[in-house]
Amino acid sequence: MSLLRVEGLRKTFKVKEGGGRDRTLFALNGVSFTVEAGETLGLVGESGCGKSTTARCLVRLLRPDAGHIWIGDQDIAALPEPALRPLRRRLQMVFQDPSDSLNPRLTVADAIGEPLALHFQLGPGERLARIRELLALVGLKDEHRDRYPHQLSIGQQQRVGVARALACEPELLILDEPTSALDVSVRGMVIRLLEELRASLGITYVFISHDLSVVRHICHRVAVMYLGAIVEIGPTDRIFSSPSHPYTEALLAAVPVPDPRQRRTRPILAGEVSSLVDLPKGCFFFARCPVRIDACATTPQPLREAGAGHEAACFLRVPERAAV
Amino acid sequence: MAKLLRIRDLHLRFPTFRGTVHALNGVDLTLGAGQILGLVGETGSGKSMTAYATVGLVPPPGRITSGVIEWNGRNLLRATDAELQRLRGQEISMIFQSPRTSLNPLFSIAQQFEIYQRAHGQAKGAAARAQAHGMLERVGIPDPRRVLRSYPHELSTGMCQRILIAMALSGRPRLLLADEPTTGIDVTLQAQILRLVRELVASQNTATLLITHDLGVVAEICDRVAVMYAGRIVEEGPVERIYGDPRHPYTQGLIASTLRVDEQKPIHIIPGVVPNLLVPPSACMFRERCPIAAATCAQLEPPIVEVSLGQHARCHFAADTGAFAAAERQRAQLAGVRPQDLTV
Amino acid sequence: MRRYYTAYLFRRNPLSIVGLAIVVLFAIVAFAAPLLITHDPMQPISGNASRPPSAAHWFGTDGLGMDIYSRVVWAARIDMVVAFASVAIAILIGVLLGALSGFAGGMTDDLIMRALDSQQAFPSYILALAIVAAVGQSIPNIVFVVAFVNYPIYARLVRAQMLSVKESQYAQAARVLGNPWWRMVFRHLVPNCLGPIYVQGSLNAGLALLLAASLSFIGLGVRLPTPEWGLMVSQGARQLVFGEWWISVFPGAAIFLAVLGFNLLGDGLADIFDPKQR
Amino acid sequence: MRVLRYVSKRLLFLGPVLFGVVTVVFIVARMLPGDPVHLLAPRDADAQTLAVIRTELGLDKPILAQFARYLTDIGRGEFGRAIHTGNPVLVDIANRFPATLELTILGLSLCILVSIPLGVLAAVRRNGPLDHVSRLTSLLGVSMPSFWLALLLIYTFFFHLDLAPPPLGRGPIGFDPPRVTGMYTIDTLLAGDLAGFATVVHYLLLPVISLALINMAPLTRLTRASMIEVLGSDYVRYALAAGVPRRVVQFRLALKNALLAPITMIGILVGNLLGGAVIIETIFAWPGLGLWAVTAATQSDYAPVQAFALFAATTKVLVYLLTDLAYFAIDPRIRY
Repeated sequence: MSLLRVEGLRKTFKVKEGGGRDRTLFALNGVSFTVEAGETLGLVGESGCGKSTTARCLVRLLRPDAGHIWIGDQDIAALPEPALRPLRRRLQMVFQDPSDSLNPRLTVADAIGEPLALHFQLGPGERLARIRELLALVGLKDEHRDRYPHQLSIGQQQRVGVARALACEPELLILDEPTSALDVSVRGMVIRLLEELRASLGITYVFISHDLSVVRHICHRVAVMYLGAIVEIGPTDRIFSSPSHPYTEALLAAVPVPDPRQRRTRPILAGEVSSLVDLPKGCFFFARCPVRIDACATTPQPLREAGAGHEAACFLRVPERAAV
Repeated sequence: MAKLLRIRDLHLRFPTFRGTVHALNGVDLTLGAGQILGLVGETGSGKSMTAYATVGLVPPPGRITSGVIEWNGRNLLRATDAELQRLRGQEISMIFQSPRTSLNPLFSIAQQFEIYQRAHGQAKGAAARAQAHGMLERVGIPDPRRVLRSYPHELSTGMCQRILIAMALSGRPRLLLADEPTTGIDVTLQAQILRLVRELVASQNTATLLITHDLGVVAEICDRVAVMYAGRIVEEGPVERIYGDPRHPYTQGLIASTLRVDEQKPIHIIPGVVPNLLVPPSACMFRERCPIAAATCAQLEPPIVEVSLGQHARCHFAADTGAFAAAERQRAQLAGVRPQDLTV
Repeated sequence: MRRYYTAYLFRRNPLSIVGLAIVVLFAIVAFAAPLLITHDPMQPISGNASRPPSAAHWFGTDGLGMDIYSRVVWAARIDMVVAFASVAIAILIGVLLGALSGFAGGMTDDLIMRALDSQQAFPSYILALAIVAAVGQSIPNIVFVVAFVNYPIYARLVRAQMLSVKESQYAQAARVLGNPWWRMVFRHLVPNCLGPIYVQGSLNAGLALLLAASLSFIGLGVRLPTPEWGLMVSQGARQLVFGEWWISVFPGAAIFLAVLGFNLLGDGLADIFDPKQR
Repeated sequence: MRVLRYVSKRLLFLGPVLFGVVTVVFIVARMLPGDPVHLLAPRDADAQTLAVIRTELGLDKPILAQFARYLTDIGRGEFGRAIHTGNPVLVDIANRFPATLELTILGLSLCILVSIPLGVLAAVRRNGPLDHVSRLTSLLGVSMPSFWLALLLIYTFFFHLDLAPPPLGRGPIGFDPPRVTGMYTIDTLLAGDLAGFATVVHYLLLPVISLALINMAPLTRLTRASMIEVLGSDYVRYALAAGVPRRVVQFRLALKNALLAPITMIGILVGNLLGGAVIIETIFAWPGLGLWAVTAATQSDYAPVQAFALFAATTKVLVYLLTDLAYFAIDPRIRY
């Protein structure tokens, strides 16, 4: 059985508009995917595609309007907070902005010690030993224990954030843009650390990022999102070398490559992401799609199997096969 | 090629309550007409300050302590505020990172356009409106008439950046300073903006200084690249040379640690942290993180060495291929080290 | 940490240290008042009314023949206590209400905010005047009224902070870690909402003092013969037209200095909590 | 019509706030410790009179019934009688409001005329001599008790320099211009009485200056801070980099943005005018609403105090509405 199974996740937000009208923003429109133990799934897409909303639903910072989030055999999508609390240990999150993700009034030891106090019955000696162990695990020294977040470098802050999540001994770690606030040299360090921890602890990641090069580096499988839906999902190599959905293709083509010899003449995707308020009737990508035909405007596009473990939501590129 | 802009030994300091921050520590930079130069470096390396210094807009309490900024043979550091102001917008224009906040929220786009046009004694009235309309069309804005009537909050980020580019280029400047113009913008939009900038500057033969931390962006549109570290340019040259054969250990580290979307490779780490610019290290600023640092590096300021035609590096060993083999070996070793064991 | 703040404060804004010194000085005067006075502050000396400053009466005597210096010193007890106590009460009510409003949101928030709107629709002097006129003029009543007029400021501040702190990543992290709501509120949210409260508290102590003194000045505060600065100024107001300046100038100067002290201190604290100012 | 929609929406908000205001007044009068009869009856009334007044005012009924009655009274414009003047409250308010209005309008106008330019210039020439002087005086100004400042002015300009009249109201005894608006400046001018106008201005001098000075410090400080913030914004940086002359940037582009915060503050100052007038009117024996309310309050004459509080709160709420409209006119982001 999969470690995490997400089915038909939907989430809307009310936005206040002038004149007393409230409008509905359709942030997630039926997101489904599974994550197997030990693998890393990447969620990619541009701003407003719903990747962060998905993350927030997974750790139940948000309550989805509809759908299921199976963690093992437990559906946490609609659990009330008290029932959810003991389960939170199994599913942790690392946040985007290291300096904002640590309570400025707690020392490193307090921050890492908090989940230990919440979820484990430890004596003071045991707890200290565990804190030391965690610090060493993420490459911080014992002397960092009594520091406050503002006394740490940004890289060190992110390590504390990781250690705090690991203190719960989670089965699944959601990484929400963990490297996008970091400079190149610090970013490399954090990515290496995450890889190392995955190897040594056998932990499962959901890695959310808009940075496709990082995703290619660290993920086993990738899901590409657009307007609150997954448009393509599959093994990383497959997605990056032969994408099936025109959006994935365009997205990959848009990422600049640090090699002047490859200066491109690739086509550039025109237009901007459409509004989440008036969702298109047919294919979500219709307005910007370079290969669209008239039928796309009215035909909704569900994911179709495009190969082993590879699905894409485009009936032009992925013809229906007899046996699915 | 005629040099349009020549910055020599520029020093910039920020007195703060904790001490003086040595933001720029001898920047040397040249830019020829029509060239696109990428200025790359990490946060706090002094990229933006170099651009601000060029147009005389260093935010207070920053102060240029020494150096020369030569524009067409004239030293801008001696120019009066009025002279600089005439220069800005007409000969040198600038665009910034956050397009939405760079436009005044209380004025319509047409009003803002008009203020800029008037500042440069350009056309007035109907002619001015026609010109604004034309510029907006040129930067690929559909329905310019509606956009001119709009206020910034009614427009998307991409639209705002196009408008800023249109304004910046409407005076046909000879130099465009672009300070992280696509940072924080989605990749598909970034691709549009970069292409737009490249086409426009090519058609007007505008020299461009593109400030970014993204080596991919530089490779995409720049002719030359300058790498900054701790308030100094450590290496500079044609993009093909720098990406193909970087000779400063920092440039090498930077390129090695940049991940690519088109291939999978082991990730490299530059150990250590950037120096504290309140007390900048003497001699070579990079030596504490450098895989090939030797005793000299702590004693002597590294000279600028021309390592190949038009490629300069500020390193004692820039011309020493033997040293580079050693650096290469060290990088290979680092790849096997657990990240926990590296100093942070 | 504390020591670091003080040093930092001093370097950034030396005037705030002056403010701190003034506030401490007034606190000392209030505590040591019995040792500092030269005459009984509430005992008229017969045949000695309205004398200008002299060796015997440093600040002169008032229209009833009481020693102004001793009264100014003694009044520090009442004025400082009113200022501190009313601010403390206002902060307590304000923080609790603001935190509740910001944390709970929804109907609770709406209800509390509308109540505050209604209360703040009154100019504060007028609300204070109306309440004092209704409940009577005792010192505890004055403290309560001043606190009641000021608490909405804190409530709004804390609520606004709460709304932003609630959105911070560390608050979200705390929830994901499995903190129950009370631990969220008291360990992660409220402590991080208090920064602006220190600033406002210091500035507001000055305002509270001014309000209390003003109430006494218009005859709706402390009653004679209790020494209180505002009341003393009003005692001298009529005599001023005849050139008897000392009766109102000295107590007025005391108010001015004390309020200045609170304001300077508040400015310095504001610098610490908002370094982009100045 | 977006403006109409906006206004009607704001007016809708007004209802609940005004209801709240009335409730607050009611609670203060009826539910605080103490018997409200004592507040609303003459001080020397005997037990029998008190009982009569109690039934007359319905104070023996349940609290909700009292509240309903209170609301209908207000609806019919019945606010009771001011014991210390013997007039119905509304009559007193109508008589005295012009005096207060004249004083406060002039005081505030003077304040705005000085503070806004001062704050803007201080910010533009930041750390210059003007900035230092204005910052120091503002700092001293916010700490100054208003009544003390007024007294010092009287002492200097009346007692010593003899430049101002004594603090005894709006004119010499017996001075009474023909009443049209009730505002003496306007009434004397309408009557063509220039000498009278001069007298009026003379008597207005110190109260107006006191009122202006009190409000100047916070307004100057806010204007300066707001302008400094705007001058450091991205759009100002962009305009400068685009070659717009510094002067144009400061006074055409930045000023509008910098004035948003002071407008709010002016709204607050205007809204609190009646509150500020209380002190100044007491000192200058100014026969306006503030003095009337203070006299009533010190004599336990509660009906005028209640009415005054209601009146002040209503004015403040209406002024805030005007502030909102000013914002609406300036800031396109608010339009709907």
